[in-house]
Amino acid sequence: VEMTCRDAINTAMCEEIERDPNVFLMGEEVGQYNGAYKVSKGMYDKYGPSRIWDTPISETGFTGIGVGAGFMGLRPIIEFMTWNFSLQAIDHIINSCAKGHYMSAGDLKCPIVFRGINGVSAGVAAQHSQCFASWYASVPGLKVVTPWNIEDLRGLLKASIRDEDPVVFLENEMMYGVTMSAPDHIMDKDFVLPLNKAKIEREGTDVTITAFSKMVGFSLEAAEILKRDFDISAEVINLRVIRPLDRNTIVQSVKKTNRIVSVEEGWPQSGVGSEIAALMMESEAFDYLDAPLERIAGADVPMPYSVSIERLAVPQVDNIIKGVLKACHGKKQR
Amino acid sequence: VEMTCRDAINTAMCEEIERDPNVFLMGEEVGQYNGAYKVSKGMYDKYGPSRIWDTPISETGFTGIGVGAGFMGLRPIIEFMTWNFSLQAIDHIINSCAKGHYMSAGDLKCPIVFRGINGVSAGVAAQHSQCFASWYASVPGLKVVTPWNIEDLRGLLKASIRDEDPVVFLENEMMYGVTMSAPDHIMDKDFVLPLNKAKIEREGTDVTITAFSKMVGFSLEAAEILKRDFDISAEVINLRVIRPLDRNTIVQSVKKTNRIVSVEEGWPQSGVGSEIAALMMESEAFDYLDAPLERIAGADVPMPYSVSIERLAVPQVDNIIKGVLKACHGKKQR
Amino acid sequence: MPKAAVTNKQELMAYFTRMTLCRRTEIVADNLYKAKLIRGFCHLYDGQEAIAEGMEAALTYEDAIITAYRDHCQAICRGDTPYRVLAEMMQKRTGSTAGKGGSMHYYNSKNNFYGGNGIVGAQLPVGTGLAFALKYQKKPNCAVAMYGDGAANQGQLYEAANMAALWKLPILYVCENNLYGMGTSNERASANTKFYTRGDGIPGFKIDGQNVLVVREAMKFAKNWCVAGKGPLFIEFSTYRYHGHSMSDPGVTYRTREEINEVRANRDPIEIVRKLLLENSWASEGELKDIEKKIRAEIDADVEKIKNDPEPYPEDLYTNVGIGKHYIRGINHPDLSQLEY
Amino acid sequence: MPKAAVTNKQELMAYFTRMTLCRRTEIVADNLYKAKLIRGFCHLYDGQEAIAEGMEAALTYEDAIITAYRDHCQAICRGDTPYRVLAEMMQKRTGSTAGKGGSMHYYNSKNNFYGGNGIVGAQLPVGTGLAFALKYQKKPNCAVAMYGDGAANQGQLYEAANMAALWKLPILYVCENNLYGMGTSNERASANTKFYTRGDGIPGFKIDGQNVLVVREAMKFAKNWCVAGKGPLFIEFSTYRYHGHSMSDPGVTYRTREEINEVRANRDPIEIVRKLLLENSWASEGELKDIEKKIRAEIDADVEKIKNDPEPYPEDLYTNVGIGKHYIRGINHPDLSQLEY
Ligand SMILES: Cc1ncc(C[n+]2csc(CCOP(=O)(O)OP(=O)(O)O)c2C)c(N)n1
Ligand SMILES: Cc1ncc(C[n+]2csc(CCOP(=O)(O)OP(=O)(O)O)c2C)c(N)n1
Ligand SMILES: [Mg+2]
Ligand SMILES: [Mg+2]
Repeated sequence: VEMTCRDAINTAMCEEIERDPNVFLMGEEVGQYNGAYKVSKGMYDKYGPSRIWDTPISETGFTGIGVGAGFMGLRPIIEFMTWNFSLQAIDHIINSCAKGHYMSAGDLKCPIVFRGINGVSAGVAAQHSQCFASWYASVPGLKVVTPWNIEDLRGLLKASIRDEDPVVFLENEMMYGVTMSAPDHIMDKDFVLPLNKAKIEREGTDVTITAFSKMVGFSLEAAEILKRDFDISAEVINLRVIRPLDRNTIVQSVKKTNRIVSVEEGWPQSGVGSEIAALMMESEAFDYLDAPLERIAGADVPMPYSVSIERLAVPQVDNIIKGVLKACHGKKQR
Repeated sequence: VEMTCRDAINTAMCEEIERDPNVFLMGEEVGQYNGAYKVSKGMYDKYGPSRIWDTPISETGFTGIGVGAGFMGLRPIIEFMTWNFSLQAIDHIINSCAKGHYMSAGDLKCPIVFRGINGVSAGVAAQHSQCFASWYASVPGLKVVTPWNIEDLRGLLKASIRDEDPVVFLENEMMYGVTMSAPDHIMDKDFVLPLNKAKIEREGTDVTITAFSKMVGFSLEAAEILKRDFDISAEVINLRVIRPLDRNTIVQSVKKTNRIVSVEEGWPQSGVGSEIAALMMESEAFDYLDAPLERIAGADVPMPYSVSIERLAVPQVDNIIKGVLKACHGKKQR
Repeated sequence: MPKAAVTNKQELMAYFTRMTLCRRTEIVADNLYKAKLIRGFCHLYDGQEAIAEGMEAALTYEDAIITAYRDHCQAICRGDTPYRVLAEMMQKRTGSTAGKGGSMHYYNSKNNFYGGNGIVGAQLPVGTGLAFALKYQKKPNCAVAMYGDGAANQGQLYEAANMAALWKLPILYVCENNLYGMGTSNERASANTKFYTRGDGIPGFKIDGQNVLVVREAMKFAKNWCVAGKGPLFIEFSTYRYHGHSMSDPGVTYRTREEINEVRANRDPIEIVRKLLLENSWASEGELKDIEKKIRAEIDADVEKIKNDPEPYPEDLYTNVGIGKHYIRGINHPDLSQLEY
Repeated sequence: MPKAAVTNKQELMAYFTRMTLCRRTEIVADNLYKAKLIRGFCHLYDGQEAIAEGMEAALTYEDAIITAYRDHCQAICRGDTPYRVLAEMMQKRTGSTAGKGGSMHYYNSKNNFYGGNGIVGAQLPVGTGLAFALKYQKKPNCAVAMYGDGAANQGQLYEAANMAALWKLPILYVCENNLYGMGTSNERASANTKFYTRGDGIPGFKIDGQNVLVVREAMKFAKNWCVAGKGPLFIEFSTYRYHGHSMSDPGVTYRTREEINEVRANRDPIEIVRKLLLENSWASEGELKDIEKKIRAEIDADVEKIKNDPEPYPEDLYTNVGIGKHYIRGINHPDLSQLEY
């Protein structure tokens, strides 16, 4: 079948809601309005108000409610219209939820999923474009999932809903409308992906590119061009999960390629790319590196509105190519 | 004179309040109670309720109020009893404040200081021990200051209050009671330090240690022992400001020492140390590195209460020594 | 509370003109959005113009205003021009925030307008801070923080209002109740839909927000209240937005076309003024039509001119991050970075 | 609301015993803190015992409770033992949360006790979520979210309460008004100090929190209200904390010793029960003294035993971070890390 990323999320949620009576969806406009971005289209009609909960614009309140419901054994899916609004509720995600299992020495459990749009959309400017991957991924007690395509969305979201730990699930608005063909196995009602494994989306020998979310697609595009125009064979790793990070897959790849470029949309300082730089320092990969890691990240500015400069603030395929060429410059023989 | 770090903060605030009628202090218990940690002791009596504002326990509210007051030209000092509670107000710090100057193309200005206790105290467990340095330092539009001793506290706090940009000022409770001797010049009413410069607290030739806040003292202790017991000469850099990071001082030091250890109390993933790892990758320092960067950071767990394991979750002098020895292992000649 | 208002031809003509300017700006924005010259979010204010205009009629630029993302007309009423407002939406360097802020972020600190805020409810504590500053500076003025019926369920409103009451800050919490927050009606979001009563003891009133004179008189009364040191007030204006919430919302799935038409026919803020002008023979139908035509032509000309305005320059990306200058990393380091230290 | 309560010897003896257990635990904690065997924050509940105990007398463990950091006695009344509670404070592996949570973090999900929350106000939305789950699961029970007079100024209370009212959740917002939040008195923090009226239309009442029978009857009434599907209630108990806020607060700079003594003399929750027992000849002074002595001896013995209990083991640092296992980085990598993938 063919389906959009939007529908991949929708079907994953529907199947889990049908499978387990404890799963419910809560958030602003998720019900009668069918979702601000139509991700939950049809769900209110299908499952009714006992499973699909429209909330007031009260992020602190409904996030806390989700956490409490999770403690009592329900499996809430809490939607943030965008993750920017999670800033109002972040205390509950971190202090009420992530730390709960530890503080209670294992007594409290909160099998909750927080999901919604993360990072850069189109023309929505400074307050609606922030990437929260590295922040949440720094917090012990959380899992942080960054799906790219429909395989990821279905497999990782279903896994997240079934997971016993709280999961931060970061979607990308720009992908919602993208249609992809879905092989049969990913449409299986029990198709789940592990929450601790990256995926090598493209094998290569000359350089490793790590990326997550929309940037995986850009990296694959860049890899094609690098092959065609520069005969550089890039291995593209879709990180899929930022916490726990699949360090092993990255390190093994670098041991093969000896070069690495990290790509992310978010701000550079202490971002996901910085952590991968630290990983290079802390693993045997260091001895295999023939060039320093190249970091491609969003420009270190609040997001501007006008497309003419917005484009310059967010990594494009060109930026990735440029980074790879720099990493591969003067390839020396081992 | 001799003074505690607590008094360094107190005198810095008093002097600025006396100097500029637009400066005021606002927060929970800062006034009539003399501060939850007695940092603002005597200020309410001296300056009265028009300059020292006791608030209800409403972080979101009073942080937003501070931001609005800053937009109108006042110079608020907003105290968080601890930075953990800034999670309730973080939306205002990031979205209302940090991004304001950019979104308004320079029209809005907010010369505000947010200050309070950051990171690990003693035995206050998971919800009261988080380090926020790397999070805030990832945000364009903010300056993030991490003072260590009384020189830093006076010079950096006074500079922060006088600065035109919003400043996040991260104090350490464990230092409050520490007494130090204050050379005359730092007691000058106009003693200010630049908000973009690190300080080399100890010169050395074999390895660079970067640290901030309380960890500067631990690093200096470690450096003494390393010299005495291992004849290793460590250069200790007090980062002082995490955003904008004084990259140049770090890089120049590493060009001399060829080895680097980063020390921080906070969680490792995408922390300050990761950014320094990325800096090593992105600067000429890479070519001078004789060993990978060693990262010393808080253990990747919520803070436990009992001292027996709390101690194992926060870097101690021993951990720094261990990291340095690893970085210096098998020193090769250039 | 006043029971009547005195007005004259000059005033009403000014209201009519500016509200028409506002209305036309929104209609043009709608078209430009459909023509893909405007992107992202775009929240139109048509239907609610009497509030922005009536407020200004009672206040001066020494009084401070802050609102949410539905802010084009507040910007215009606070002294910005349709040209700059539309140029901003059209992503131009000549826009009010030089193409950086976009539709949700207009400011004018000179005239004490503080945005333009994309985070629902955030403007309420910040607005309370404006009032705090006015009081601190001992100015005989008030601050106005505007919010929607949906935003009324943000807890931060109650935190800020409590401090405003404790400290007797000169702040007016102005709720523009247009019956819906996005697709959610008042009663689906709020257990208490009498928004003016939600100040936990702070006095408040509800009043028509479609008649500019009613708004003006209410705001005069309210400003005086504040300046007299009586502290905050909650004001609820009943109003209506004609368009959907933002451009992706057709605005007809959660309310009926009849409901919209009913307001258009009987409670349109511009038509109310037109009627007053005609009834009092202060203007003829033709004169008013001419004003409308003139405004339409002016804005159309503006748009044509804006189309040729420059977009932000690449180096604009790196300006206004902070006031102090420092190194700013670009996407690729160091080639795309601004290397100023 | 009931106007009278029926009780008997057995009940009152049980209340007397458990409140004495609570009181003694707090007094011992105070001493242990001074002896530096307890560290960090330590918020004592003495003076307020009738609320924790009276609530339990009206509820079952099928009802859910959540409170803030002043939680030792709630933990005990919900089924934990002074031994485990003190062992926790004394940093022992035998403590209620194995030395991980400390004084602010007791839990007992089996008995539906959800902490123990160090962030002022956070327990209110979370507690509303407990009520949500009860309703979702169609259980004939209620949830209780306890908070202080200071916490009443957290906006999140009003967000949660609005949803509770909209959805008719079985939640009781129980304000323990002990007159101060840290060093700030009611009227310095709250423009409206009638906390029971602050539910924006949600019904509420204020009642004595020092008499365990009054608390019990109020809670019985309230639980029935919830279970009948009438939605949330705001309950304000007037009470008093004898100690300072936490251990660093002597508790006498912002209130007078007379005020404290006056409550101790006339409104002490344990003395009220003692008096009832004596007046009704259900117990003699000697019997009650014996109970107190016995409890004192038991807890003293507990403490001696706890002193020899093990501290958490180094490897405990890495357990219970999450339910799924993964690599956990220690201070130094890799030597101190837990390398399980
Ligand atoms: C904190 C936050 N949550 C959600 C949103 C998304 N959002 C933008 S506007 C809006 C509806 C607001 O309705 P209302 O306050 O009634 O104002 P109106 O749009 O009717 O003017 C929502 C949910 C946001 N911008 N910020
Ligand atoms: C969000 C947040 N802000 C501030 C604090 C610090 N703090 C802890 S308890 C407290 C006072 C609370 O008073 P109240 O709610 O009356 O409860 P009581 O201590 O009297 O039981 C404060 C300010 C905190 N823990 N969390
Ligand atoms: Mg509305
Ligand atoms: Mg209290």
